[in-house]
Amino acid sequence: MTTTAKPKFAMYWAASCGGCEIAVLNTNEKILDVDANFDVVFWPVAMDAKYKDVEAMEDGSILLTLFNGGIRNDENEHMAKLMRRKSKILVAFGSCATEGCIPGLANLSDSREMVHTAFTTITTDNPHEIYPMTSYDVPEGEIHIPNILPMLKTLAQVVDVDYYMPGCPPESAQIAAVIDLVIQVVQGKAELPPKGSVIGAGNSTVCDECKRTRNVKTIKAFNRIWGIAPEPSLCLLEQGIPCNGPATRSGCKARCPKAGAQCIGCYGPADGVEDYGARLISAFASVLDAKEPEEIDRILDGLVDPTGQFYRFNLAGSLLKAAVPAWKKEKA
Amino acid sequence: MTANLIENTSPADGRERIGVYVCHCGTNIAGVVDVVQVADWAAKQLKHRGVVIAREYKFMCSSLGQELIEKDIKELGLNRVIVAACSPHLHEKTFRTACANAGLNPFLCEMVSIREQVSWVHTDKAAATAKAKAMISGGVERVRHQVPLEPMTVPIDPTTLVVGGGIAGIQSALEIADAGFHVYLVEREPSIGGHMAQFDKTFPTLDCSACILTPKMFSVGSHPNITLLTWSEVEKVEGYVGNFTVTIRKKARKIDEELCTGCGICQEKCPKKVIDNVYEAGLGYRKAVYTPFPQAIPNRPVVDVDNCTYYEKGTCKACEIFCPTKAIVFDQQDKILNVKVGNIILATGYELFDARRMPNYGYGRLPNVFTSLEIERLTNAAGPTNGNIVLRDGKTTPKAVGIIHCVGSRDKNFNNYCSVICCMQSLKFAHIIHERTGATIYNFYIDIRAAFKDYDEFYQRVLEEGTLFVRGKVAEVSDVPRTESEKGKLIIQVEDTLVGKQRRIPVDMVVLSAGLEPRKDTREVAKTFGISCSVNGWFIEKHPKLDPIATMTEGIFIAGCAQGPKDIPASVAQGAAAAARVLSRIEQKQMALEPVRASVIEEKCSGCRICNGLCPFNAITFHEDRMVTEINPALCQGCGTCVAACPAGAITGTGFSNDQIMAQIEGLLMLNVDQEPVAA
Amino acid sequence: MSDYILYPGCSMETGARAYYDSLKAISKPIGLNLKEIDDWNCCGATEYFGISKTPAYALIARNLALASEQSNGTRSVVAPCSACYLNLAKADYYMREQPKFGRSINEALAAGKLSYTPGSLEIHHLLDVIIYDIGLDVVEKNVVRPLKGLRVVPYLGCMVPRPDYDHRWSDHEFPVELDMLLKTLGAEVVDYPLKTECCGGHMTQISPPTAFEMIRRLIALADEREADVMTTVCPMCQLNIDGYQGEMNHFFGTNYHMPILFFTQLMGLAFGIEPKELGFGLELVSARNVLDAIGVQAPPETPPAPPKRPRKQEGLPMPSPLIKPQVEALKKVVTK
Amino acid sequence: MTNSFEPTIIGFTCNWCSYRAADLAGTARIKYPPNVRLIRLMCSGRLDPTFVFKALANGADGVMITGCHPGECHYIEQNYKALRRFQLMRRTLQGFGIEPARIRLVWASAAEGARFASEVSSFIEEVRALGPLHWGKNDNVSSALTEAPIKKEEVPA
Repeated sequence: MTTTAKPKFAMYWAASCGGCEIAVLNTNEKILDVDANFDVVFWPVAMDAKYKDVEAMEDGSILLTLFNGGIRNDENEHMAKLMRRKSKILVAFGSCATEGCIPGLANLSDSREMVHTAFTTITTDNPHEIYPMTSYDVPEGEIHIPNILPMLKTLAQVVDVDYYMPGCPPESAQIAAVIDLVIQVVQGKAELPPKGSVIGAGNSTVCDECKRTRNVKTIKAFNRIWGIAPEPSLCLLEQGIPCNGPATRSGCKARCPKAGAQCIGCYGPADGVEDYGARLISAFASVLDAKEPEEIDRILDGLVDPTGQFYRFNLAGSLLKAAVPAWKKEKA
Repeated sequence: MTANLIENTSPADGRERIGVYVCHCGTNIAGVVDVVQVADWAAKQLKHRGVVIAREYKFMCSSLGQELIEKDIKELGLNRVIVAACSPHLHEKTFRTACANAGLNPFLCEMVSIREQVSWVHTDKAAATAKAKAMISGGVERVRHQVPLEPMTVPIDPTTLVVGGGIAGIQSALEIADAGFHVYLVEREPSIGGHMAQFDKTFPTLDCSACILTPKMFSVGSHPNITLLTWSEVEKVEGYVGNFTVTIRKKARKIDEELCTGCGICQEKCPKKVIDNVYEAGLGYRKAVYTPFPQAIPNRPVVDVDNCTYYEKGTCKACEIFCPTKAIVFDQQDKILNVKVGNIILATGYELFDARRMPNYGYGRLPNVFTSLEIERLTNAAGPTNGNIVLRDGKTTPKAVGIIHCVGSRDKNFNNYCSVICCMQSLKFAHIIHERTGATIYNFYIDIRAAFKDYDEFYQRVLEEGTLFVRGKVAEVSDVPRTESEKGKLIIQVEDTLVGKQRRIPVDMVVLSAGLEPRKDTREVAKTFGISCSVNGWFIEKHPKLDPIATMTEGIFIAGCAQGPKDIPASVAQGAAAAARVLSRIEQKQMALEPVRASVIEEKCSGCRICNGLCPFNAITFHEDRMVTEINPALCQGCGTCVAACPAGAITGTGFSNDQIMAQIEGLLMLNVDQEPVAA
Repeated sequence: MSDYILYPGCSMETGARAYYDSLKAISKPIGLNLKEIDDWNCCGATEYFGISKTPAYALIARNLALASEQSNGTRSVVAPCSACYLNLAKADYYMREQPKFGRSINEALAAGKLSYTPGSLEIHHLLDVIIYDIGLDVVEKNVVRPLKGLRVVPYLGCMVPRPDYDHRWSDHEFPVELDMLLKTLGAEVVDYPLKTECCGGHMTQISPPTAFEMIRRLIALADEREADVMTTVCPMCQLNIDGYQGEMNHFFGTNYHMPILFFTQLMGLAFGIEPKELGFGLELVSARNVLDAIGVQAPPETPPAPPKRPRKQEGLPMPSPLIKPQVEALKKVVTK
Repeated sequence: MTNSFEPTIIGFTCNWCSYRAADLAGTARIKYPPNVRLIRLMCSGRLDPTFVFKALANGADGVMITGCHPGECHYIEQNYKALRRFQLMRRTLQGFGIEPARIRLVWASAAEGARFASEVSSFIEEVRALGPLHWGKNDNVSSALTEAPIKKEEVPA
């Protein structure tokens, strides 16, 4: 790779909150290295650029694209395909792109219901129940807005992805490290990890970085974090607080448990895990301190909304991907 | 040591060369499943998934069938084999051996059960054929992800533990000891001998039970290779086949066994009489310090702490005062022994069905209703009545006696099974009671089961003695007379199914031939030794026909009534057989273990300790220093619970890995939506 | 307060009014809340079974259907009459165990816009409810006038403990529930081996001598064991032993006087409720001795029942079977 | 539901009890519908919820989990873990709008061939009544905005 012409860098946000961009900015000076080593060609949040400019670029001309956000509408899908075509290295950046994240939770309901909730419930002041239309005629001509897909998909479910970078958002330090790595590669000082691997994260789980003391586990009852005053140095799960740490990929330095809050699993599953939620279901259930069905139920009643507990970030990326309403959509 | 994974055979590299073999099993399979179609479907449709050859053959398990596989492995360089035939529980070994002969790691051979799970249970040929395809597709996917495994071998400790000092346990212990290996014989009661020691005569030969048993008991007591631990119980069993560590509680006898000479003076002098519910079946008395019976082995008494005056009031001490050797030790404590053994034989015996559970037969309510064990004591010359057969009043001799068979057995309200011994035992009672009292004997039976050597002859003999047989299940035993002649009698209400009418038969004494039941604590015992119980509560043997001696747990064998009701000859035979199995193990010195077990990938393990409490075999240990968990391959039994539980996916299970099962699921469902399989 | 759906059955307002009255009287103190099924019909304690199964069971199932319709939440149906209990339980059991049969019954019910899911209701006998749901402790709390020195025979008859589809009773031949209850009431329980023997049942209609012998046997034993009174859980038993005791005495030339009361009446007494409310005096074999034994003022004697009118022959004569010529004639008609 | 629908059931069996029960059903020639396809595990404790989700996601209409009776587990007590996972799984699946009845837990000892067969049959009937699940087969793009939005209460269960 020649260092004369700087390699091209792009970042795009699909269905996401923008937190990932903030995280990138949180790398502070590091961001200058990006500018120093790359020619930033497309980054809607940071600079003005038009889709057609990207379309005009020749395929594979962008070295690195950080793609965050899930695929919720056909615009997202179009851009995903476009960025894939134009970039050498496409990174699913952040939880949304890798596993669906919070927007993915909408997969628990029919997309039409989601639209209803968004436009005519308490969330919106919309007395005349006006809904957006995909196409609309204005004096200047017909304008289009993207259509919503029946369910949110992860980037990998739409296009081929080179690397995954989990986290909601990814830790800035980790981002910095990845940027360094890519620069090293560009300068020929380092090798890229094998395609499809997870970057900017550990390959064990949060417990690995959690300093709380742990014993042989048994769960007698589940508690909500505000329900009890957790003993500060003891494993939260052992105190009945449903902490997703044991199943969640390390890399965040166990921020939440350190702060006394249970891990909610934003770094997603560890290597080789097919279904994040299933791992937790299995783990939690295995250590319940009960043998009688009724007794088991009594304990499980303390675990409100198990689906949300286990799939908060991973729903779209899970084996089942979405709930029946979303699937059933076309059946009726 | 552990089952090792060979990395380069990961399925991704597409280098699998799979052979699929579909068995006709005569018409057993071919009669329902279109095996020919299945075979060439596999050849065509599964090619892209690595199938290079698919054959069907009349009997795959035949030597020709096996050669077929071996030939293909050599000539076509197969590295995976699928045999679609019967249940793996029948022929997995056969085909794996065949593969091994051809130089293929046996664990790269998988069986698909299209007989037990398809042809024998389905009738719709098309559907059955489709299912067979699906299952083969699943099998192929699974075997692609299978990796070569190497079994691990463990040494066998030559010492053996025998639990239970009844006739079966005695036999096992003697066989092994005579072969020159050491045996620990643990018995819960103060003496060995078991139920047989309580009996008077044994059917059908009517030779005296004690006379044939006591010599054996004696040789156990005096055998240099047998450590006899009576008044003791096994508390904990750790380890695995060849290397068990057993914790035994030796209950305090309150007697110094070294000093005691068994002179019996303490028993003589002890002022406290206690009803003997064990040996005398509640009919007789013993002292608070006692040996259950004169010929007890070891001939050392036990102080019954619950009834001894000293422990109640702190006074008396008669035994201590009179003991010539000062062997009484009131403050003696239980001893805990840890012994290392290689194999274990369980001969824990049975319990008598509690006849109180059938109130309509009146046991416990009507005084002159007796159980079989009580009669054994009544007829026994060494028993409470010196062998006089009398009613509860202790003097009246019965003129008419009714013996009811199958009490609690062959009865869906209690036990469905036949207790095997009751018929013969009842005939024995019929003979003895008639002989001693001249009473008229009625036998109330469902069927007479006298099916062993010389048994039926005995039945004939008893018939000729004029014993009356009424075929029918007794409805009730009542003391409510309807006629003058019934006054003061026990009336047996029964439908005589041969005559086809209801009868009321007045008798003086009723004998309930109560059935055999598993001991109350069988399930706990099973738990301690890591074996399982049948629905009826007997220990489950490895195979009902071909291996009634071993259990599912390596190194643990069962003998006698613990495995199911049986008579003395059968118990002796099984005891000896168990001993033989143990001896062959000892001679082998070491044995190979199934390589199906779990292991932890250290770098993935975050030490969350979820799995730590899950292993009942204590195979999981946690290293505080490195904060990682480790699994002891020898202790691991391969259940895979920890594999499924690990939240980080850091535990893998050989033989049943996630990859394999996930692949099998895919395979099974490929034919689900459209019949054509999609590319993997 | 535990709620139950009550299926009273035909006898409660007629033959066994004492049972119904006493039940009403005791249910409040022990917190038994009974809601009668609206528009219930015969429990099917008829020989109908012998003639045609489906209608016979549909008849019973209609009650269950109504019950589950009106249940609003409660799953337990309680039947004080043992025949009702048995039949309801039987219908539920067979519908449950033989799904095909269950469906056909439901088809029949569908005609009346009704349906019943087998197993959705629990059918209990009153005694079972009192012992196992309410609990003897509650009963004990209510005992203000223990039945001291009263020797009582616990008699259940055949239908309650057998065949016991749902395994509710301690034993089928010698259930101890009633004994336990009586002990709790402070009575002296007589050991009574015949507690589940037949009371004669319909035999009184078919072969009186047979029935009399059965009744005699029961009373004789009770008398022999110096019982003051028998108590029962079954209107049929009460009717037979009470109603036919006179005829039985006449038949055998004996002179037994063995009052038989419903267990609820004894409970009422022990609870200190007035005999009148408990239907005392309705029995034919006077139970004054019982009241005297525990020192309670007996209600005034009820005037003897008016003599029964002889039964009229009613209905049409049985159709005579077709005879050959008629058959031939029919054949012709058919073949035409 | 149309009776023509043939559900596909994936069954997980424990090597020691239920798989042998299936064998016994075979040797005893007890018939049951061919809709079930069995997978052998060493123990019901090996059952990973992932397997169940995988099966459903790949088109199974129901999943049957079988193991030794409580207290009779060949591995002492691992079937209790299976029981607990099963109960939590059902709760979680409800969140996915999947009827809990689509997964069934059955205890069957090696001796209960007949019971195994009848459980299979009844489960198949139950799933048949629920109708196809066909997870992942309705994933075609359509417009959420051009169709009338629906309120929660209208959402098909």
